[in-house]
Parts: sequence; structure tokens; C-alpha cells
Amino acid sequence: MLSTHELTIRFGGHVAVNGVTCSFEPGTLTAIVGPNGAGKTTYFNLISGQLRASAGRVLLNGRDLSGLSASQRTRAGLGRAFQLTNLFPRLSVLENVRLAVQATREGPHRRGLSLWSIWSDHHALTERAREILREVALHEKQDELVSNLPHGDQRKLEVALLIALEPQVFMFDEPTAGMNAAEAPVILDLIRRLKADRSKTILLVEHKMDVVRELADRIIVLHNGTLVADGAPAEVIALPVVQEAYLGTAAVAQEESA
Amino acid sequence: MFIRLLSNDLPRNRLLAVVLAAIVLALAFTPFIFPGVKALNVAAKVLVFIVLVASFDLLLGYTGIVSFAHTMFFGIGAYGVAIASTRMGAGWGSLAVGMACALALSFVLALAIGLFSLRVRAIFFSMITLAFAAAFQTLASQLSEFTGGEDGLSFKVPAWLSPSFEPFEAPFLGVTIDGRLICYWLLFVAAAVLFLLMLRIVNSPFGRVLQAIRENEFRAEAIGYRVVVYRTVSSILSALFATLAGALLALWLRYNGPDTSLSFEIMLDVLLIVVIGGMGTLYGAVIGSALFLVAQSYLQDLLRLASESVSGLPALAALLSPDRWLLWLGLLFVLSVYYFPTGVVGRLRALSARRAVLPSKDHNGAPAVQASTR
Amino acid sequence: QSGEVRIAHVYSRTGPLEAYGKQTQTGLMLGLEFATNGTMAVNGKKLTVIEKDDQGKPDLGKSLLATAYSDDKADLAIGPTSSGVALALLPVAEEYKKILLVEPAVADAITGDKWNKYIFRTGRNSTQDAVSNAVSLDQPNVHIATLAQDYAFGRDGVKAFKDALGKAKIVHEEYLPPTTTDFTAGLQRIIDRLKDQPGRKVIWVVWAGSNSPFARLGDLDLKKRFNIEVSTGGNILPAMAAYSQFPGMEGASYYYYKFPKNAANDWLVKEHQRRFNSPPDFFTAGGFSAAMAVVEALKKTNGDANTNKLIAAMEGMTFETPKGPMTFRKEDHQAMQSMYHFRVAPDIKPGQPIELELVRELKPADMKVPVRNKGA
Amino acid sequence: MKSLDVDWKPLALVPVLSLVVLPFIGSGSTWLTLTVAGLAMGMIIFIIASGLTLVFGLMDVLNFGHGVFIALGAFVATTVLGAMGDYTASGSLWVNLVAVFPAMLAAMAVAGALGLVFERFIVRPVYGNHLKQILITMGGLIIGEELIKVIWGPLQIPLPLPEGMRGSILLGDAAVEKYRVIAVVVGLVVFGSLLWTLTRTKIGLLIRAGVQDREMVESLGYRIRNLFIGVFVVGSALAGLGGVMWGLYQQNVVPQMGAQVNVLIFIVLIIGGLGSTTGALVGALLVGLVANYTGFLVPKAALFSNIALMMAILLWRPQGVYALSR
Amino acid sequence: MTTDLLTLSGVHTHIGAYHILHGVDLRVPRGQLTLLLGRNGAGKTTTLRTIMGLWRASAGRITLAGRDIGALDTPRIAGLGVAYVPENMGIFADLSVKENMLLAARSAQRLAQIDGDRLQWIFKLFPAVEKFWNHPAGKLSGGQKQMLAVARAIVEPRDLLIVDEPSKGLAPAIINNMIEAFGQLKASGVTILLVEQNFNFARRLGDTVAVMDNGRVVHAGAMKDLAEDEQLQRSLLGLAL
Ligand SMILES: Nc1ncnc2c1ncn2[C@@H]1O[C@H](COP(=O)(O)OP(=O)(O)OP(=O)(O)O)[C@@H](O)[C@H]1O
Ligand SMILES: Nc1ncnc2c1ncn2[C@@H]1O[C@H](COP(=O)(O)OP(=O)(O)OP(=O)(O)O)[C@@H](O)[C@H]1O
Ligand SMILES: [Mg+2]
Ligand SMILES: [Mg+2]
Repeated sequence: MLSTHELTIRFGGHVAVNGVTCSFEPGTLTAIVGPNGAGKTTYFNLISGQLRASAGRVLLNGRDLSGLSASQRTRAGLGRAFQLTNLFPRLSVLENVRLAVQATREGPHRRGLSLWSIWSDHHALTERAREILREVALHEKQDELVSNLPHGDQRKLEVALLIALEPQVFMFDEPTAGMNAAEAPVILDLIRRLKADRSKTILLVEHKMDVVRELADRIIVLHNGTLVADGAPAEVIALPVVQEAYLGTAAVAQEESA
Repeated sequence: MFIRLLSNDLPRNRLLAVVLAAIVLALAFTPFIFPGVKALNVAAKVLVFIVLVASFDLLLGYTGIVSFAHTMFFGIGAYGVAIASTRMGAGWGSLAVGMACALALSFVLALAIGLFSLRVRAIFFSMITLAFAAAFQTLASQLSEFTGGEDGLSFKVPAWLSPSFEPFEAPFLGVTIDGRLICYWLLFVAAAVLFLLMLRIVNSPFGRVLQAIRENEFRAEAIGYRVVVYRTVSSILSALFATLAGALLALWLRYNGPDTSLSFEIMLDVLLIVVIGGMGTLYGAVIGSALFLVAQSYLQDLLRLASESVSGLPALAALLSPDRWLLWLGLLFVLSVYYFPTGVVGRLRALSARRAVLPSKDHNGAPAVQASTR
Repeated sequence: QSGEVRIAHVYSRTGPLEAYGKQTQTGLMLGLEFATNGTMAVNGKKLTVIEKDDQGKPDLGKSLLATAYSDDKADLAIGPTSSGVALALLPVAEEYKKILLVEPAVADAITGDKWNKYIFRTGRNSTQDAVSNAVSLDQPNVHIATLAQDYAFGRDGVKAFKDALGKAKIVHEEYLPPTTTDFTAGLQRIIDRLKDQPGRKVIWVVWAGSNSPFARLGDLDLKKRFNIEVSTGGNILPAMAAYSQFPGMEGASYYYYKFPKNAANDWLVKEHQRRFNSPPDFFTAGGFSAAMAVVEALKKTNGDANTNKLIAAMEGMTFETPKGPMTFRKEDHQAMQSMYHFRVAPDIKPGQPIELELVRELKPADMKVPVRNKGA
Repeated sequence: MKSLDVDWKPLALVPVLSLVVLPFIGSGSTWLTLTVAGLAMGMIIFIIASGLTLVFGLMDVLNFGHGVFIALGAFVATTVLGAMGDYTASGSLWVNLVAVFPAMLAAMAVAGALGLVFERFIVRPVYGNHLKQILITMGGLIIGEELIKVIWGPLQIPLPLPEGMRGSILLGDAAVEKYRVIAVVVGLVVFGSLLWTLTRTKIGLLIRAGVQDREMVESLGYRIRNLFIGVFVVGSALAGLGGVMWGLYQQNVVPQMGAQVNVLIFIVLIIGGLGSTTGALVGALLVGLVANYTGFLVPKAALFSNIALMMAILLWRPQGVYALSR
Repeated sequence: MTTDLLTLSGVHTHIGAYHILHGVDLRVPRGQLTLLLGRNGAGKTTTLRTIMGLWRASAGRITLAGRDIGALDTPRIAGLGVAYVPENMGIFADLSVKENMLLAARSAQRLAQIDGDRLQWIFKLFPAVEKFWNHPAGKLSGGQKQMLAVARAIVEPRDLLIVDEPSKGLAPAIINNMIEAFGQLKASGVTILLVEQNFNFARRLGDTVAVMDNGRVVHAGAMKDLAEDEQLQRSLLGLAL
């Protein structure tokens, strides 16, 4: 189980995430919503270790991760896909995934610190990487350079890397942004399948409310860095604060209260 | 077997393979094919530079670290052998001691630099190493007690490797085998072994992680690799190989001084060779070194011919004067960046890969990937 | 035996010492021409000069000299320009058992502890430089502060200078980084030490390079303010332009074209002026001397370029040069030669072309130059 | 407003440093001599470094060829001043200026013109790629240096200081060279005009934006090409001016002088925080002062004073005193 | 009677060796909002970039207010009164939000010269712009950057506004503001060319619509015809919206 306790970060005077305490059970998909700049991505960054919290703790299965670096947290079981794609552009699609698979391996070739073995001999890694590419329907492009891929395929690969890491906790940050309606289903199906495996904890940041409604077991709402609502999707969406500040159904959207 | 020796990293282009094979054969049989002291000296220098440039490529091409302090390690290796041989007298023992001390010193310095490199921006780091390399050179000439100062050290090597050693009476294939040639072949074997070792390293899982870090350090960290560790290990490895290259140089020259192994000019040559050969392709080190050093060694002779042929035109003759060979070297710098952005190896491989690489894309060969914050 | 004698000239045709190296080459060719009366042959043997550009790099120099001796079949070699290169070349001459006539590299060690029997030198060594300067300054009640570059060349120079002084007193030694550009601190230390000394007060400068302290020394008006004088050795003409700030300054130099009066120098000055429209300089004279030494030696062996014969001929040999007669000392093969105690024209204005006056010719006998190659 | 907050600490470093060493030096007049000379030296260094800071700070171009423009400026000055012997020989500073001023203008013009060519053929293909910039500008440096040798010859050329600028101003026992006072004035003028252009006009903003996303700047309707050329030309011209100042200071010029000052300039830039004009000034002044103080107090350490200073500053602020904030 | 402010006829564009646009014909009527739809990779972005002169058309003709702009360079085209919000937003990350805005205001040398009322209007639509006024723009959240990108394009009045996918990553409330903003701009006479994936957004704003596929415009007509015709949607866009 993943949980955060009073997680806080300040940038100068600006508190981007403010005392967020929350826990996430395995087998549930929690959607995190909130206005732009509410602190959703920052909250992810704090959990996965890209940013150091000014205060508060992150716990995974009772283990305190707060002092660990991003790479250590990944190895502890936190997996993260990014809002803006963030890949190895001049390596092939297959190698991108293979690197992620290798990162999870233990034993003599542990994380590639072995200088003596030859990379291309690691058939097991390659097989696993191919398997994952098939899952996201990228196997036909495995030899392309990532920099030559269209945007939608890069988003898919981003998700493939996350799967390759085999984490306990999956964090998706707007996985379908910039993907058109015809392509998004591949990713959404994948998330659905992950969800079916009851042992995984899934966190999803998403602005498209139809997607959220369909996938989420639970919604939490961040606003100005604070957790303002938490509950079942239908309830949360109905809350006035969510309606006004986020969905903006009021005739003129309210100014963000500073 | 052969493929395993090359760590499954083949030239991937027929022309490239032929050229590489030709270079290796030419180097192996230089004493028979190209008689004369000059040719042998050039060939020996090529061997040393193959190791030096490849070790720099490990850092630059594979890890994306731009360091100007690489010649520092080269110098340490050369001084190690030179100082030990001067103080302890010629002998295999002093060679071993000198190398061991040099490797140890390089290890410590590279560790420090590796750890330091994480604190500062990439470009900042390169300029700091520039200042450091200059300071180290000053230091070397200041410690004249040990290093012989500006004048450097001339020393003797084990008898087997010195010119006066002639084990066979009769010439072999018209060439008298002497200590000089034995020393040359020692260099050849050492360079080959070191090169294959480096090829192995870049093609190991470790090497792949280095490339990942070069491409996107931020993401490499995010999928669970500790960038600090990899960077540091890579900078240490490359320093150690450079140190060995320095030792080979000293062994060959039986001389070392600040200008010979520490000067910024060598750093520039190394940079240029990496670019000409092709960054991030160890084979580039072989092709680049051979091309560049041969050109450099015979450039003045060529220019002499050229300027004599245009002696009617004083302005042109002044430009083609052998005294102005550096001018042409400078031009080579500029042109190679213009026309060989991916180096000879990159060019050849792109040809056979037939995967059209967009022109706009090969202009972005910058190793210093600026990681975004998200 | 072939019909020619092949002479390799290894020098800095390019690189930091390009300016010096080229003078040597010019001088060498003129010298051969003069010494052979324009025939460029001795005893019917043609003299061929093979040029090698060491670019100021010792390692390259080594390789070039080896190439010259072996691939190019040079009978003997002359050069190089830089001391660092010269020291690296010494073992090569020994390996190939051929003569290396060092000109103009100055390091003492060349004819000192790194010497071998194949090494001769027509150029002056650091000690000769320093001693001649010492002789020109050595008077009772003279207080001297030295200013030198902080590396072997500077320190050796000061040491030799100090050893040669008898009556004058050194009150301070200042060593500054070779690349110093702001001399304020160093000069301030010197001034602080020197200004309250009695008698004649002199700052003796030994400095090589374009970042010279003379501009600063000039601006400080030391003569007027503290009655402190400046003294230094000679240099190439462009570098001596800075001396015009010190009218009346004294020192000792290796060569200045107006000083020596002999046939060789007269011819050299006249021909140089005619062909290059400028007077011959420091290193031109050096190259010229080396040429005369080689021709003289070959004449003695009747054109035989065999190394051992040449060595035998050259040891103790006295030969004419633009600086008058020189003699290769038997023990270390260093050419003993005159130096010139000069004075900058007293009425010169700063910025004007330099003009030197001869105070005294310092003959070899006037200078005690120790032999330092014992044990080599 | 945030942008008005000035970070005073680095600026305070200069006076603080001078005061701290005062007791160690002891003599007041010696201290004064060293301090004034150090500050003035710093100003000269600033002038030669300013063009590079500008080019790096605005265009993110790491120009190793900067030294060529310095050398070129100095060589042009030898030619111009050489032709105006009547004016330089006069003891009057004003008459001297009649010669020096055109020499400066000519040096800046020639260096600027070369900058134009340099930008077109050397720098333009490599915007945005530091490694290639390093390589190609290094090539430019070598070519430039060799061309100078072709034109002016490989020899050192004297560049005597005009008569009226020689000598020192005496303040009690302390001597301040006249030329250094002139350097301070020139340095302040350069600094002032740079700062004004960068903070009071939109040009600075535009160029910085152009480096990050050139297409966007063009889409906003600005012709970035000309601006880039302009900055590069100004940077080169400043280097030319620096060359004149440096040459007059040394009183001679050599073709290698550009390469000789490269490392020094880079150290100044690193201390200042790559690309910051104020930082470069602070860095240059610190380098000037520290060189003099250590040179006086512990001459042995003077060799490494620049590096030590740089390390100390980086320990305090890893990005230099002003990290890219102008 | 509407005239066309912008027209493309038979425009071909090559990127490197690739032939991307195969003869695009497009008309953008003055004072209206024209939507450009199409699946990923259809060539929408390429069309916009070609209009801006960022890619050069290899054949065909582009006119703005009757004038051929095919040969003009980007600054010139922008100078004719065109504002552009690129797909990647084109934020100057190292500059503050304020400086980003100042640069977009071409006629203003200093902040004080920007029309204050207009600025207030922008602040109201995109509160993040005001809130982070002095912050480096690179530190903004994804959605905040998107707001800034649009805010920049409208800081001064322009005749033609070209926007590439402004709604991606925006919270629903801000999407409403964006719709509001485009509505007001249109009312003030600005012509808008918009690429948008979010069909709801598109439907509420569009007057005319063009659908692209494979580097060609395969359908052009009034928005309401498309909005009401599910059959047409399915055939053009691959799904009903
Ligand atoms: N490194 C940083 N320095 C300063 N401020 C930051 C930094 N990172 C984020 N912020 C600020 O923190 C706030 C939260 O940003 P965050 O990216 O978490 O928003 P978000 O909820 O993901 O928004 P969006 O939906 O637009 O992606 C924003 O106001 C942003 O400007
Ligand atoms: N710089 C480029 N180099 C090569 N091909 C490119 C480049 N830019 C775009 N393309 C190709 O051009 C085609 C059209 O791309 P474009 O970006 O115009 O599509 P789009 O309609 O805007 O798609 P999206 O909805 O994903 O933004 C795509 O196949 C794309 O891969
Ligand atoms: Mg976000
Ligand atoms: Mg698009």
C-alpha cells in the first residue's frame, strides 16, 4: 500500500503541494483531478522522487521512502509515466524497452553493472521486451529510432516502459493527452487490463472527465496544492467545489483564489 | 568466435569493414610494408591514439560528458612510466611500478571529477575541466624535481625494447628485427587488447546504460539507474584507459614532457579525431586516428609540394606555405563539423542502413541532453 | 662515399618559437654560402640541408631527428630552437652515433649532465648568458634584485648569475609565473626591498616571452622615484624595442649586429640588409656560426663526414664566426665565445627604434664558465 | 517587483576582499598600489571578456575563437598607430587620443567585420550545439591566428604606448599607472552601455528567447537572424577593443595572444556565471585583485590563484556568482 | 457577404525527403472561426506551419487578404497581422511570464505600453498568467503553459489567429474560458483558424470546418452540417463524436 503523509513542497513562497495525506490500496484505480497548476504533476514528482519534499513522508508497504532517490524508489516498486514524453530518442524502440526490463533484473547482470557480459546475448531481456511491445501494439516498429516515431506512438512507448518496470504502483500522468479519439483506446484498454490484476495500485491524472468516470474507482481532487475532496467518482464530481473550480459549469469560471 | 571478440558490435557496413581491416593489417605489418623510421613512428602514434581516442569516446560519445581534462590522465600515464624509469632505472619492474602508480592516481582523480561532474551543468563542467587541465600542466612543469619541468624526461626502457637489442642475426623479410620493432609490436598487441576491452564495455549492459544516460539522464534515473554511479564508473574507466595509452606513448618515445602528453593541442586533436571518426562508435577512433595522424604527419610535405606548384602566385603560395599547415588543420576542423556531423563511421553506416535519416536530425548530435524537469 | 654531405636542420619552423627558428635557418644558409664562398661544397662534396620542422614539440623532434639520421641519411644535424626539444634529441644522436650541433637551444644541461660525446654547441648556454650579465654588473656597492620566470630556465639563470657575481650583492630574488601579465605585485615586492638600499640599485631581469615586465618597469618611473636601474640581457630586435624606455640601461648580449667587427659579420650585415632589407638578428648570427663550424670541421677532415673523424676534428677546434673566433671546449664541446656588454643609447626616446652602444667586448677569458658534464 | 531585487553579495565581495587583506599587507601605500592596479587589471580583463559573455549569455554560443578577435584588434592597432606616429609621440594625452581613438574604432570595425564572416561561416551551422561550437570555433581560432601570421608575419610587433599615457600618477608612495586609469574609464563605458542595452531594451530579451525557440520568435514577427548577427558583430567588436587595450598594456602583440588569454577569460566567465555581464565584471575584478594580493603575499601560490579563486566561488555558488541573470 | 482572409490552393509541402502535404485547398473566411480537423498525422500542424512560413510550400499558392505570402519569411507574415500558437506552445522557458508577454506585444518596448484593459481581460480569462507574472515560464504546469501560449497570441489585436490544439492538458473550467475568449475575439472581428481534437470544444465555436486526411483537405463545409451528420463524422474522422 502506498501512502503519503502531510506531503508538502514549497517553491519559494509558493506552496505547490500542501500537506497531502492520502493512501492508495492495491487493486484500485484512483484518479487525481484538479485545475491546471493544482499540483497533480508535482504530487507525482514528490512520490516518485523527482522532487524532494519540503516536509512529509512517502510510505510504500510501511517502508519510508522519503530519503531515497528517484532510482531507488523505482527499484522499490514505484513506476511512473510522464506527462510530456520523456524517452531515449536516439535508441531504437526495442532498446528503450529493453533498458527498462534490464533495470528490474537482479542477479549477476544486475542493472548492467556487469562490464563483461555482452548486451546482445541477453535473450531473456529481449524476449520480455518484445512481449511488452506487442501489448502496446508497437512490435512492428521495434527497430525504429524513437525520434522518428509520431507523437501517439511515443505516448504508447512511454506506457510500455512503465509496464516493463513491473512496478507495484503505476502512476499515469495524462496518458492520452494529444492523442486523438481513435488512438486513445489502446492505452485505456491497457490500463483496464492492469486494473484487472488486483495486486496493482494505479494512480491516474486525467482531465478528460469521461475517461475518469469510466475508469476510476475513486477520485481525489487537488486544488491549490491541497486535497479538497476524496471519494467515489459520482459523489466527488457532484461536489460544488469541483463543479465550480474545476469543471466550470458555472457560467463564467471562477478566478483561482490565490 | 571473431564476432564474440568484437562483442557482437560489427562494423555494419562492408566498406567500413574493409577499411578497418586494411588499417589493422597495415598497422600490424608496418615494418615490412612501409620501411623507415618515420612511418614506424607514425604507426606507433596511431596505435597510441586509437586507445586514447577510444577512451575519450567512452566518455564523450557514450556517456555524453565533455571533458577537457582527458589529456591529464594521458599525461599521468606517460609521467608514471617516465618518472619510474628515470628514478628506478630501466627495467620491467619500474614500468610496472610506474603504471600502477599512474593508474592509482588517475583512479582517485577520476573519481573526484566524476563525483564533481554531477554538481554542475554540462557546459560548465567542460570549462572547469579546461581550467583544470591548464593548472595541471602548470603543476607538472613546476614539479621539475620529479617531472623534469618544461624540458621533460628522457629515459631508458628495458633492454628488450631498446634499439640496440638485436636478437636475430639475419634480417627477416628484409627487415632487421630489433628492440624497436619488438616495442612496436608490444604496442600493437596492447592497443588491440585495450580496444577490444573497450568494445566489450560499450556493448555490455553497462554500456547500454551509459548510452541511455547520454540520451536522457533524467529518464535513466527514473527507470531505476543511479546516474551518479554510472557516470563515475565511466569516467574512471575512460581515465584508466587514457592512462594506459599515456604509458604506451612514453614507452615508445622514451621521453615525456608537458607538451608531449599534457598540452591542450593534444586534447584538440583527440576531439577532432572523435568527430572525424564518428562519436559513439569506437570504430571511429580507429579510422579517425589513422586518417588524422597520417594527414597531420604528411601535411607539411604535401603543402610543400602544393606551394611549389603555385609559386607563381605569391598570395596563394603564402597560404599554401608548409609553415601555415595549421591553417589547413583549422580548416579541417571546420569542414569536418560541416560535412561529417556523424563522422566517417556514421556516414558509412547511414549509407548501408538505408533508413533515411532526416537532415535536420543529424545536426542534433549533441551529447549534452538537457533533461526536462518533468 | 657519396658526393654530398647531408645536414639536417631540425628547428621550429612553426610553433611558439617560429620567429627564432626562422632566423636560425636564414643564418645557417647564409653561413654556408659565406664559408664555402658560394659554392655550397667542401672538397668537392655538396652540402645539402634537409629542413625539419619540430614545431617546438620534443616528441616530434625526436622522431624527425631519427628520420633524418636514418631515412634521410643525414651525416650530421643542427638545431633545435627550444631547449626542451634539444634535451629530448640528445639520446637520439647517441643512438644513431651521429653529431648533433646544438644551436640555439640554451639549457645548461645540454652540455651539462645530459651531454654525450656526439653533442656540440655553437649557441651560448644559460651560464654564459648569466655570467656575461654578471660581469657587466659586478661592481662593489651594487645591490641587485632579480626578476625571473618561475620555472627551470628562470631559476637556473638566476643561479648562474649569482654564482658569477663577486662584488655586487643580491638582495632579493623574485620569481613570477611564466604567464604573468600583471607585474604589480612582484615589482612592488622588489621595490619594497630595494628602495632603501645604499649605492647603485639594479633590477636584473631574465624573461622570455611576449608578456615581458619592461612596459611596467618603464611606467613606474623607478629611476626618477627611487634611483633604481633596470638591467637585462639581449634579445631579438623586436623584443628589444621595449628597451627604449630605459635610456642608458646596461646589460650583456649574445649578439647585436653593430658590435662585432670582422669579415664574416660585415658580409652578414651587408647581405642580410640587401636580401631582406633588415639587419641580421640574434639567431641569424647563431645559425651563421653553426654553418661556419660545420664547414670548418669538414675542411679539416677533407670533406669526410664520418662521425668519429668529425668529432676528432671538432674537439678543441677554433673557427671564425660573425662574433669573432669561437672554440669548442674539449671537455663538454661548448663553444667558448665573446659576449657584449652593451648600453642602450642614452638619448633614446621611448617608442623609438632601439639603438645599442658597445661598452666592452667580453672575451671568453673574461668569463669563468664552469664545465658541468662530469660524470656524464 | 522581483526583477528589481539586486543580489548584492557578489558585488560586496570586491570591497570586502580588499579590506580583508589590508592588515596582511601592512603598508597602506603598497595596499593602494596593489588594489588600484588589480582593479584596473580587472577592468582590462573585463573588456576582453565582455564580448564573449555577451555572445554566450545571449546566444548560448561558446566561442573559443574569441581570442582571434582580440588578436586582430591589437594587430589593427599596430598598423593604425604605426601610421600616426606624430600623434602618439606627443606628450599630451588629448593629442594621443586623436590617434588611439581611431585605432580603437578601426580595430572594432575590422574585428566586427570579421565577426560577420565568422558568424556566417563558422557559427551559424552550430547554434544550439555546444560541442560542435567548441570544435568549429576552435578551428576558427586556428585559422584566424594563421591568417594573422600570413598578413602581419609570425613575429612579435611592438605596440608602444603613446607618450602621454606613459608613466604613473603618484599618490604619496603609491604609484598608479596612467594607462590603468584610462582602462578603468573605458571599462566602465563598456559595462554601462552593455548593461543599459540588456536591461533597458527589448533586444536582450529577444535574443535570449531566440536561443530557446527561434521559430517562435520569428512567429512573433521579429527577424532574429539580423539580431544574432548584430550581437555577434558587437561581441567581436568588443573583443577587438579589448585587443587594443591589451596590446597597449603589453606594449607588444603576438599572433598567439588570443589563445593565450582564452583560459583566463573562461575562468572569469565561470566565476561570473556564464553569460552574466555584471558577473563577468565581478569575476574580472576578483581575478585582478586576487592575482595581485597573492602575488604579493604568497608569490608561490600566484600560479594557481585563478583556479583557487574559481573553486572557492564555485563551492559558494556552483553556477557562478550570477547564474545567467544578467 | 464574407470574403476569404486566407486561402490555400494546391499547396504541397516536403519535409526533407518526405512529401507531407499533397495539394491542400483551404479557405478561411474573414471574421469567422474555421476549424481544421483530422486524425493524428493527417497534416494539420504541417498546414499551419506552412502558412506561417516555417515550412516552405514546394508548390501551390497561399494568399492573405488577397496578397501572395508564399514567398515571404515568417517574421514578415507575422508582421502582416498573424498570431500563431504552435502545437508545442513555444514558451520561452527561461524568461518570466511577463517577459514572454512583453515579447509578444510587438509594438511595446516596455510593459507600460501594453494596453492595460486588454491585459486585465487576459488575466481574467487565464488567471495563471497573472498569478505567475514574475515566475520563469518554464516552471509553469502543463496547462498553465498552454494558457500562457494563448494569452501571448492575443496580447495585441491581430487580424488572424492561428492556434494548434489549445485545449490539450487543460482543465474543463479553463477550456470554458478558452471558448469564451475565442468567442469574444471573433466578436471583435478577428479571424481564427483552429486545429482541435476536442470535438465538443470544436462544435461550440466553429463556423466552418475542414477535415484533412493524408495531406489533403477531404471535406469542407459549415460546422453545423458536420455536427448533425453522424454518418459524415464516421466516414471522415473514423468515429462518431
Ligand atoms: N520546479 C518548480 N518551481 C517552481 N514552481 C513550480 C515548479 N514545479 C511546479 N511549480 C508550480 O507548482 C504548481 C503545480 O504544478 P503542477 O505541474 O503540479 O500542476 P498540475 O496539477 O500538474 O497542472 P496541469 O494539469 O496543468 O498539468 C504550478 O503552479 C507550478 O507553476
Ligand atoms: N519534422 C518532421 N520530419 C519528418 N516528418 C514529419 C515532421 N513533422 C511531421 N512529420 C510527418 O508529417 C505528417 C503530418 O504531421 P502533422 O504534424 O502535420 O500532423 P497533425 O495532423 O498535426 O497530427 P497531430 O494530430 O498528431 O498533431 C506525419 O506523418 C508526421 O510524421
Ligand atoms: Mg500536470
Ligand atoms: Mg499536430
